[in-house]
Amino acid sequence: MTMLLIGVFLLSLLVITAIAIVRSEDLFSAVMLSGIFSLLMALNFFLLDAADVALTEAAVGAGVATVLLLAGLRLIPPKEAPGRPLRALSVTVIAATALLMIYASFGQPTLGDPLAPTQQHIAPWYIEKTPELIDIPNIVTAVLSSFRGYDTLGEVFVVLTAGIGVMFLLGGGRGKPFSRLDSQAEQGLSGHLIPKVMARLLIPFILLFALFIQFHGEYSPGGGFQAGAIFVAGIILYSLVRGEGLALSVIPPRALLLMSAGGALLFGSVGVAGMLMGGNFLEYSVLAENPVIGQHIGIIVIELGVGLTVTGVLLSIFHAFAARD
Amino acid sequence: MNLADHLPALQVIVPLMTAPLVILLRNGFLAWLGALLASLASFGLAILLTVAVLGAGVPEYAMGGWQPPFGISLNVDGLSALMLLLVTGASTLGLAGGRLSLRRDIDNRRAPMFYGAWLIALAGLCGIAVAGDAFNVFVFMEISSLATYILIAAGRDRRALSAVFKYLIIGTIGATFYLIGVGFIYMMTGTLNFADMALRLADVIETRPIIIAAGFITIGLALKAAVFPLHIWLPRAYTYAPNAVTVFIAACSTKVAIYVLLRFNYGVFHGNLLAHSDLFTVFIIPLALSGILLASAIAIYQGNIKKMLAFSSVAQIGYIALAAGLATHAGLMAAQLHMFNHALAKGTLFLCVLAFVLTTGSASFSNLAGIGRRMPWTMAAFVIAGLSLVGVPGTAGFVSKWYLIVAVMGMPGWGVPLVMAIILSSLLAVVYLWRFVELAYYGQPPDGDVSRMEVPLPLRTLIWSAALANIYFGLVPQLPLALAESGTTTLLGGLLP
Amino acid sequence: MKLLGLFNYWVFAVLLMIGLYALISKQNLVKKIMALAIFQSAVFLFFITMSRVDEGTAPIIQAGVANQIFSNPLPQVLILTAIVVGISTTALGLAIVVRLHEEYGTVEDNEILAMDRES
Amino acid sequence: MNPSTLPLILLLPLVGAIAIALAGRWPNVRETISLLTAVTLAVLVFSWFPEVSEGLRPRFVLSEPLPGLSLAFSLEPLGMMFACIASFLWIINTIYSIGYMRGNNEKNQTRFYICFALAIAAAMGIALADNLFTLFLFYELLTLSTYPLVAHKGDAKTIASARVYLGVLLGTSIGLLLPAIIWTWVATGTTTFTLGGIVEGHIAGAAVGLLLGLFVFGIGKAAVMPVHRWLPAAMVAPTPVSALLHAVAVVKAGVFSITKIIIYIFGVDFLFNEPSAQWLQFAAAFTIITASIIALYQTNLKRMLAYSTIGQLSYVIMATVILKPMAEVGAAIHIAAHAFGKITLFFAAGAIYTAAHKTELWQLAGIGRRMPITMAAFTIGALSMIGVPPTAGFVSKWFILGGAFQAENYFAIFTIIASTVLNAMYFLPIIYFAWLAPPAPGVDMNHGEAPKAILLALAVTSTLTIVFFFFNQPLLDLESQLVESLPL
Repeated sequence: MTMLLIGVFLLSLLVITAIAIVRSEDLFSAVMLSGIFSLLMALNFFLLDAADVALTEAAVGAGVATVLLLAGLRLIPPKEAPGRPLRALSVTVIAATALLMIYASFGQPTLGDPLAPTQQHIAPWYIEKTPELIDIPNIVTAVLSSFRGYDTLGEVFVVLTAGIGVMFLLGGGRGKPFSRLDSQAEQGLSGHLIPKVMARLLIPFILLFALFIQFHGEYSPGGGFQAGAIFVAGIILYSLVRGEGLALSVIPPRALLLMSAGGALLFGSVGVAGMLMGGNFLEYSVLAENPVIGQHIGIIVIELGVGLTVTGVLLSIFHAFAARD
Repeated sequence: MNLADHLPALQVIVPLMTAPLVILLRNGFLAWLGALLASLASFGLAILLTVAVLGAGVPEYAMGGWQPPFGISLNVDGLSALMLLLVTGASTLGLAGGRLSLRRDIDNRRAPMFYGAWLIALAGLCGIAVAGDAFNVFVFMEISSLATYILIAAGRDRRALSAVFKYLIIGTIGATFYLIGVGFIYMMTGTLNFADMALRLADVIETRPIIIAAGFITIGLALKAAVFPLHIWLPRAYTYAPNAVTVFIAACSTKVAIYVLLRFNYGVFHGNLLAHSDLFTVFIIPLALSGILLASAIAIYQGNIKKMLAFSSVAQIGYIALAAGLATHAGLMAAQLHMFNHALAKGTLFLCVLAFVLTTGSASFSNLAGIGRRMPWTMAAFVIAGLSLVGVPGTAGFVSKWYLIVAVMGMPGWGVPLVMAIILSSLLAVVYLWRFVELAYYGQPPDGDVSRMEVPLPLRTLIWSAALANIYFGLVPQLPLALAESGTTTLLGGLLP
Repeated sequence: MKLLGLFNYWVFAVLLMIGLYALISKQNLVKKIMALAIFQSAVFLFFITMSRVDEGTAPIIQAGVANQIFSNPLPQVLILTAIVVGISTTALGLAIVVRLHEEYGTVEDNEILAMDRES
Repeated sequence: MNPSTLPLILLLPLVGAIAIALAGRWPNVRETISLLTAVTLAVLVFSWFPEVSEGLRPRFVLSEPLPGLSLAFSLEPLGMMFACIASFLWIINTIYSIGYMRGNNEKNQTRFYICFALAIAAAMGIALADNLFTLFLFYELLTLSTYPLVAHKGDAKTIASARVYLGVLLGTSIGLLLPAIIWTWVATGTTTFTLGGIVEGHIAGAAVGLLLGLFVFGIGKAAVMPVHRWLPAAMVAPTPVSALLHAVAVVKAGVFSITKIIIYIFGVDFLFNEPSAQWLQFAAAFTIITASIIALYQTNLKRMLAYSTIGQLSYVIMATVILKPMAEVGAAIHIAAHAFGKITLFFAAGAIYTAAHKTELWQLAGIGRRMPITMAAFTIGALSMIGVPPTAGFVSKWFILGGAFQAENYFAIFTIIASTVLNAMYFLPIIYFAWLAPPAPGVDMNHGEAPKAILLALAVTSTLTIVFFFFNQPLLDLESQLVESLPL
């Protein structure tokens, strides 16, 4: 009951934050509010027993998205033009839809109902069979990378596509940023002692944590995607401290592209390997004598692929934005 | 397992896995070549799958070796094969015919990214066509959408950017609506697999969440399919995209959304929601009708050939939606046939436009006056494809229009007014096409120059092959008919007469 | 109690509509992208709400503990994918906005539309 | 002969069109090919004549795109006759075209010959159509292939007229003919032309009249008022094209289609007993009389001839809807008779234009002395239009009137007589002035006869007009088969 009430409180906050985002004319504050919104959302997910999703939402929504928006706002005016009158029609339609959905909600199973159809079909099979078929503790990882590994392959390609798109549109990833290596403006916070020291202390730990999440994903929340996001956070921190150009020279753009494409290829080749060894696409069980070991190998390799692609793409995107003036 | 069993997976994997390789290339030509080869290979795979479907059928493919509904399955039936042929064919046509045009539109440095995105879009569309899982459809829908945004944004006109942003917003809303619908169904059935869903829905028919789900899915996909009046993103996106991209997406991308719509509304809902066919009919037919008539009328007033054809596409989508909305065997046949035939005609038309723009530099009417005398071969192909669009007998367009009219005549009571509307819109199509044809043959070129300036022979050959395909499938439509028949059977599952 | 159990779904509906409203009525393209994020987040909440089960925990098997009740892992997996799709869309959209700003000098939809009409 | 060779009749002009396109750079080669194709086609078509006369009905299905809807060809008396006329007149028209196009230094001659060959292919397709679907296909092809011919000159006025041409013909065919075909198909399950009709037992009452209306007005090429507007509009075309439109292919295809539909889709007996179908003879009569009156008021020669054609076409329709055996034969023969007469008249008009650049009636006074051969031919053509013996026009009118008497249809008899008087009223004065009156003041009379190619064509057609009066038995025998099964 307490948890439920906390949930209600948090959700109300969520709605208020959303309204604030929409109403705020200053885009910088809107971005910050978006970050808060994501954090609240992550908290909610945590309350709803979805640890993996909470971690991801925090890393992506509050972290990556915020930084992205800030990087974007560096290039465009951060003020919204004065508002215009509400459109009565659209408001009516939207309100009606909301009411309809709320009306429909009375036919739905309530929160946490163990008899809901979702809890009766398929999900119990995953929970029951994971120890036997895959033998890793984190069922979410098992479903993500094996039972529905094909979706995850798709997800990697969505990320890769976004990377391609940003690089295509902003022409980043190649050459241009190097010309700005010595520019004063790109020196970041390197003139400030405390952030510099703090960052230097923090960065190794962040990178280490990312690696932990990457390779410990089978046991605890996390996996390639979260690891990539956190890894990128570390690099971005580094670039904030040392200036964009230098951060870029740590990992050259061509390498980033190789990482992005290579990760996706790695994932795919695990699938193809399954085919060559007599199974279906993405069938890890055939990768080793023992099907369970095969699953382990498959999952570790594809998670690595995911991590590589996510890291490569996110860094490319940041550099593409940062290199633009 | 032999290779033939892997065909459904290969159909997606081949273009998908080639894409990362292509973006690593440094040379625009090589990237194009790689993309073309992958696209050709996909086309070959689609043909193999079609042969298999018409033969013994294609067995279900369990991704990762996990049987559905626990794993993701790939299912290929006649309708999927039809879509695959369309998608891979359009992509190959666009790539093969677009070499010169794309070399102008995309600079060499960014070309590998572009062709990578092309392949990803192709893979995404193929992925949708073979998917047997509702969420997997969402993932591949997003893959293809994101990649398509890139392709359109590559247009040289700055308006490509504003067009693509609108498309991105509306496309994302559409996909999210779809996801919500899938969520509601999952909530009530606990499954994501289409076949399993159809089975388990029987227990929860007529519950509020399911009805809401049907609404969200239908509207979301109608947004993606640009069913009138949700089409606002389409004309500008088609107009300002690079010409080769328009050949590709105009022929197939909206049709894939309709494909999913058919899968859901017939494969999943139809047998389960008692009033579904009525609701769906009542919702979709007025929209389709207004699309058929209004979009055709708007097309008459365009001064840019690409925009005119784009509005024509909105009208043609109306035909497909109308046929699908009839909820009869004949209607579904007509819808599928028209998807195929319209793709054929529009692909050819946009390929001709590509050739025009290649030689003259712009797609505006004023610039294209007299083009028929300067490029007689291309223009003749344009006329043939145009006739197919109108539905003149002997062309592919007639076959589907005939089926559509027969299907509509089967509707008690309102068959005749519907036939009138279809015929009226065909006449409007004559008007807007003839406006251009007349200008092309009898208009005065802007600079008064009427010397010959045809596109290179390979491109001309390609254009004519496409144009002749319009005639071939008008006289020998057995292939699309067989596929549509097979698709209709699976869609209706023997539920309707 | 029954009503409170539906509260999550109501918030989902409200958030979705806030997002949709902003998408339609806001002219600033960055704002539209943020609205899109809210819109999509609402769906995340919807799915995750479905996954929870009373007395359950996150679906991670702990050695030595028997008869655990787990929340449903499937919607969580779906939403992990959906979050990634969402951020990818945001990134691409933002890149387009940056290019739009370079070409048009503004990121207000109505101003861009006006300029398009002129040309 | 083997029925599977039937498609050759279509293929030949198509191949000819391609060959003409390839030979476009060498006018002599191009025109030789044109002529050769025309002659070969005529030989091919006539070689089928004996078989069909003997009662054989060769039939060949090329493809069946849709179940019950096939691309099929067959030869029966009506189609045989149409194919013969069109293929034969094409030869003469080609000879004439060569003279005319060279004599007037026309542009884009290659396009002209290509489209001409395509139009003939389409006309052959119409003649050979075994069902409504095939008929419709080639009907549309005929419209499309003649459009560039009509718009040949390419100036603004021509294009506007060509637009009317295309708009009326495509609009009526898609808007009315296609629904009629669909209706027939849905009601009867077939579109195949069958002696005795297919409609009986499927459609009855007022619906028959409506369906007939859809067909008659949907076939705009037959120019029943008010869908006749395209014909005067198409007068902007070069004269050989006018000849093609009026005599060889286009309007003939229109009345041919209507006749064929009445005989083979509705069935003569069925329609005779159906009161709701009677409106058609009033529409035809109205067109005959009105067109003749309008023709009286024309001052331009070609426009006058155009209205004359509109009237003459409705003769055929009138004859068909008398629905008696003799009248049906008359209808068929009138298609041929009018073709010979009208092509002569147009050739003459073209000859006058080429030699003297005269287009208005008042300029023709006294021209008979300068161009005696041309005007002699014109006179024969005009007499045939009126129906004076010994010309072709008399033969068909005789049969039509005979049919009307069989049916005791006094309305039809009155209409035919009235229109004959009107025809005489607008043709005879021209003949009189051309031969006997002095030239009008200010008109240049310093010109001679037209080029030889034109004169040759004129001589042939005018001779034919007369020969047909004496020698028409093979055709009569052929067409009598149409009505053999009917009680006289």
